[in-house]
Amino acid sequence: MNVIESGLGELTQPLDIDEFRRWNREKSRVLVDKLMTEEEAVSRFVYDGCYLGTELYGTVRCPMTLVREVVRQGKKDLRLAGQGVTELDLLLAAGLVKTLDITYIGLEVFGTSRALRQAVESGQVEKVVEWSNGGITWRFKAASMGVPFIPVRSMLGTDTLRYSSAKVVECPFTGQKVCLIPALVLDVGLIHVHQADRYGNARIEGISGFAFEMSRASKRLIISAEEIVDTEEIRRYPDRTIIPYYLVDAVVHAPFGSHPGEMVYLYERDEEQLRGWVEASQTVEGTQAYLHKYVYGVADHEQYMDVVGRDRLASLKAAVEGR
Amino acid sequence: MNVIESGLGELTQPLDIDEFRRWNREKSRVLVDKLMTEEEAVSRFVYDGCYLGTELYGTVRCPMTLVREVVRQGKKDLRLAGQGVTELDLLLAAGLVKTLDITYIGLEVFGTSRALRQAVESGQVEKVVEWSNGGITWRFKAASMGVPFIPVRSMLGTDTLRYSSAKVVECPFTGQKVCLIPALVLDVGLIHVHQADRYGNARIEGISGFAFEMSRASKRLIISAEEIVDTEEIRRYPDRTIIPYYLVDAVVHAPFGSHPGEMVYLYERDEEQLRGWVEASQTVEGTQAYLHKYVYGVADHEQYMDVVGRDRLASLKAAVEGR
Amino acid sequence: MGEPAYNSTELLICIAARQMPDSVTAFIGTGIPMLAASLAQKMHAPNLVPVFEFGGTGAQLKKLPRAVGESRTFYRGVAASGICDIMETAARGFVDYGFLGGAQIDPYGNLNSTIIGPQHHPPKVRLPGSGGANDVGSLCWRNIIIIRHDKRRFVPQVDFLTTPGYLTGPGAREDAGLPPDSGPYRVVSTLALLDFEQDTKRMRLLATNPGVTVKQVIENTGFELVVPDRVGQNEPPSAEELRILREEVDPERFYI
Amino acid sequence: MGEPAYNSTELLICIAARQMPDSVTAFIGTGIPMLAASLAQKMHAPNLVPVFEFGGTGAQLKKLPRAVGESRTFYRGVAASGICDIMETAARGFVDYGFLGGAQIDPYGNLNSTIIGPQHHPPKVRLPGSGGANDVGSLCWRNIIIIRHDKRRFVPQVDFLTTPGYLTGPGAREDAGLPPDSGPYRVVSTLALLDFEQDTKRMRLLATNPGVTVKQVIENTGFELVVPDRVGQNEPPSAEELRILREEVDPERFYI
Repeated sequence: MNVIESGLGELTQPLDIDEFRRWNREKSRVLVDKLMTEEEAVSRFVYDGCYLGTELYGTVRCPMTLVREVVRQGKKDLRLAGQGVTELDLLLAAGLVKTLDITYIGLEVFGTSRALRQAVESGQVEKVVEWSNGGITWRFKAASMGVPFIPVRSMLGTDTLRYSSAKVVECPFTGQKVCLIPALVLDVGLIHVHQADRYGNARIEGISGFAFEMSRASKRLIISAEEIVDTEEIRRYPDRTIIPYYLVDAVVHAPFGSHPGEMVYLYERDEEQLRGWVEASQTVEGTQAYLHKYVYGVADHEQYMDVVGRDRLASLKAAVEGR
Repeated sequence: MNVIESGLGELTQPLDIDEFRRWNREKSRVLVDKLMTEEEAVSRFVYDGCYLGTELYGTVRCPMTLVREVVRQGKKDLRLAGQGVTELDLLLAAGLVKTLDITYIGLEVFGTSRALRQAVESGQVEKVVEWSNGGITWRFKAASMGVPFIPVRSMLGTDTLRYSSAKVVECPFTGQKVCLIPALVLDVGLIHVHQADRYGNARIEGISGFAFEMSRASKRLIISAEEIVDTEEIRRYPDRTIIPYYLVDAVVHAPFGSHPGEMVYLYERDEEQLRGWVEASQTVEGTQAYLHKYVYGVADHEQYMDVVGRDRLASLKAAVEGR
Repeated sequence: MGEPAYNSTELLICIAARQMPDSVTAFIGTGIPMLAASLAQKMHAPNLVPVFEFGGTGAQLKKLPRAVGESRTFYRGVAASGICDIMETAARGFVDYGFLGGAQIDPYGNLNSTIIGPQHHPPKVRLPGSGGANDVGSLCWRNIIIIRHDKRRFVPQVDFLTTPGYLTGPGAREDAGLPPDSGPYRVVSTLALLDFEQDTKRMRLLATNPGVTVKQVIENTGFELVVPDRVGQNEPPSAEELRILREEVDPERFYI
Repeated sequence: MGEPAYNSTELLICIAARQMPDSVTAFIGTGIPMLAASLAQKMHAPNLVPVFEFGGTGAQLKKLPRAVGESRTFYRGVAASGICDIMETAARGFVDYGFLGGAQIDPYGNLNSTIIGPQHHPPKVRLPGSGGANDVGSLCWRNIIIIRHDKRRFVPQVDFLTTPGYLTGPGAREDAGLPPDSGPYRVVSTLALLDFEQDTKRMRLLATNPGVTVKQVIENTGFELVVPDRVGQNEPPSAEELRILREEVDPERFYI
């Protein structure tokens, strides 16, 4: 294949679809109970140096309970696929990130991320490879399709491509230039959902972000769920399952698992705590104080909810708009 | 791009993604009432020589009311994407097909299709290009992604590829050989769904086949629906919309629109009539008699239901299994 | 008590069902594979996960599907998605077994279900085409081929290579770009059970069906079979297999 | 009666909103684009269809979204899918308008939101990165850039080309493989409204904001602007625009 341009960025995760096939061949096809605590899920499946990904984005349906547990356990040298606000900011602030396939890490309306600036400008994050949001999701999509790449018409002509690990080739059918996006297989994916059964069959309400693609691009997949439902319910409406159980390694019951972010139809985002993080993260001391209060200083998600305050959580639930 | 092998099959529909973009740019973004009769929908949007596609497959959620109308209006020289049982068999039997991108046309458990044999072996169908089921769907998927091709690991090493219009190249990331499947943009797509509003926002229950991909790969899209629902219902559950209105050109209300096939949760398939077609299609006379009884001889879908018999239709409804 | 009477379809179903271990995923097409999967699920493989081309995953096969997309392919399943999801699940290596059929098979397990005759178009005889078979044959780990056994079907070279077996022999699948370690696993024919020799990837006789001799198998095969010194004998359908098949799998006698 | 008082954010929102005709689809990012789309929908463009990156289509923007994926991006929408569907909808040519911002812009409308300084890693200043901007800039038909106007931002060459404008000039987008006839359409800055000259694809002054002179615009631009003989003047926000903006679009004063 005649390559016109190759991005300078390294593949921070080696690309081997056949190895992914072999891995998937070994995964169990049996319905077994995977319900466990976040402590157990993270200690069993997340490891130093692994390539980690989270879904969704910003303050929306992020796997915050799982990410806080990763920080609590101090899993380090992480390679990350980055688009996020509060979730990746925590990992960066805690100094756990070694390489970054970045698309956007910022605090949206609250501005840029101090944690990102500190970690990247200091060189603490050793490698940074650039992508667009579409680009990184298409990487998951390629992996989910079991192919080494997919062509897109984005990123072309830019430094985003130049500092990515994408390539430009000529389409053999039309002669037009297309950008080839290499597949990204995660060692571990973390996804928070509305409902799951104890085997891992999972459902999401509202927009589905990139849960479909990322769940299928993960060698290990940890699901946290607002609600654990009976498999009978799953079998009654099989068309609502977005993640089938065989993809899943652990199921964690985590009501308010996206807090301080939101969960559509269930609870609103917690403006006060989000602003609290923005402020705290401006300084090293503030960052440490925040992490101590909400992560290191609490044993688990139950205690986290106590610290946040059950009344406050109830008020976020009450604030939800209808359909 | 260094091409290792090129399928001998012609692209029976020219491949031009930029032209597809220009076409889509002109489609209306406004919510306008598109409810019309099948007669109006087919006469306005289906034309002699157009490239036509149908979804789903076999005896399941096929757009039979729309296909019968195409036959009734005698739209000819059709180019078709083929996987089907009763729906494409009718078009072949009526002698309306000029070229065929085929994957499977047969009567499943009832055996091979006489209509296909006659039309292809006689040379009446002028060109036949081979694909796998995955292959033809990936063609729609490529178009739905707005790209000229996608790579897959199927069809490689076979005559199916040799007589397709796919190509084999070396992956520039891994060196492995992959099959590139060219995008297929339909002039007209026909899809039957459970529910739609009058603007075209549509829902499907149970498996979704390739409705997502094909709806997004069609320049014109005619939806027939078992039920017309209020847009209020669509807006309450936007995550259940599989086809958004702006893709749609016409909405036809067609209860039992998949008959003699089935519609999950609504009615069972009509074994008797299916077997009737299998038998009738063995001879020219039988075929003509069947077409006369169920297509040419009835004015519209309402009359079709009368001919089939309202009691029989009611019994198919009654036979449905629960969830 | 003598052995129970059975017909050849019932025998094929029983032998095919026995090839499937428990706790695997299997890509199920119309007809005999459906019955075999259902029989296996009710006999020795309660954790068998059927996967159907147009989106059904993990259905409980209480009633027999009559088509690959129909309601029963996801009845009480764990997921009902679409064809791309299923094919791509196979591409990712999640589908252990596939079932294939065809009008012709060659020594390497390549299959033809497209045309009969030397010319592609117009052909002497037009068959239905690949359907999902090429994808199944390309992407599943182990494929079981179910086919009537005679010289017209077991041919030295297929008229049209619709679905890949081992292509031209060892290494050929990998050379073509197909996923390593995948390919045909067993041939369940009306006369025998066969597999493919490790070194040559040529079809090998494993066991003959009840009442069938090795000689008969050889005579009805249009190419040279690998015949080992010891050839086994397939057990006829047991009374239990037949009871379940007739009373639970296909009580409406849609197929058998 | 004098003209109503307004702040610079309100002015940007009003001018951006006026660029959007009715009955178009618009890819909406966080912040000012959300307010502009909402204002347009309530003023002159009741059929404006907002499209949000992570899946929302056709939401009724009764309440203002605070993030690109949040509930309000599909509140009473016609569809709620995922990011691939939205990006690919843009790739197919279904998204008419996009909104972009950045830390730097060059004469061809190329944008930088990745780093400041000459070196990619480690950088002098790390910015958030492309996010969806590169996709929007690549795939939507017409892009509206909203940006503060000063010499640090309007530069001859961006430190990092995050999001494509017209790249190096006429034909360069097409040469790079980007879809024909797409690209930057307007720049709505704190000082002026600008577009791109047809022949050169260089930024051109269309109209100055209230109280701003052409000279001021030129002085605050770090490259040579195309300045036509006749430069218009943007109308200040009308009382009606301000009322809707303050009372209906952002009554919680989240942004303004």
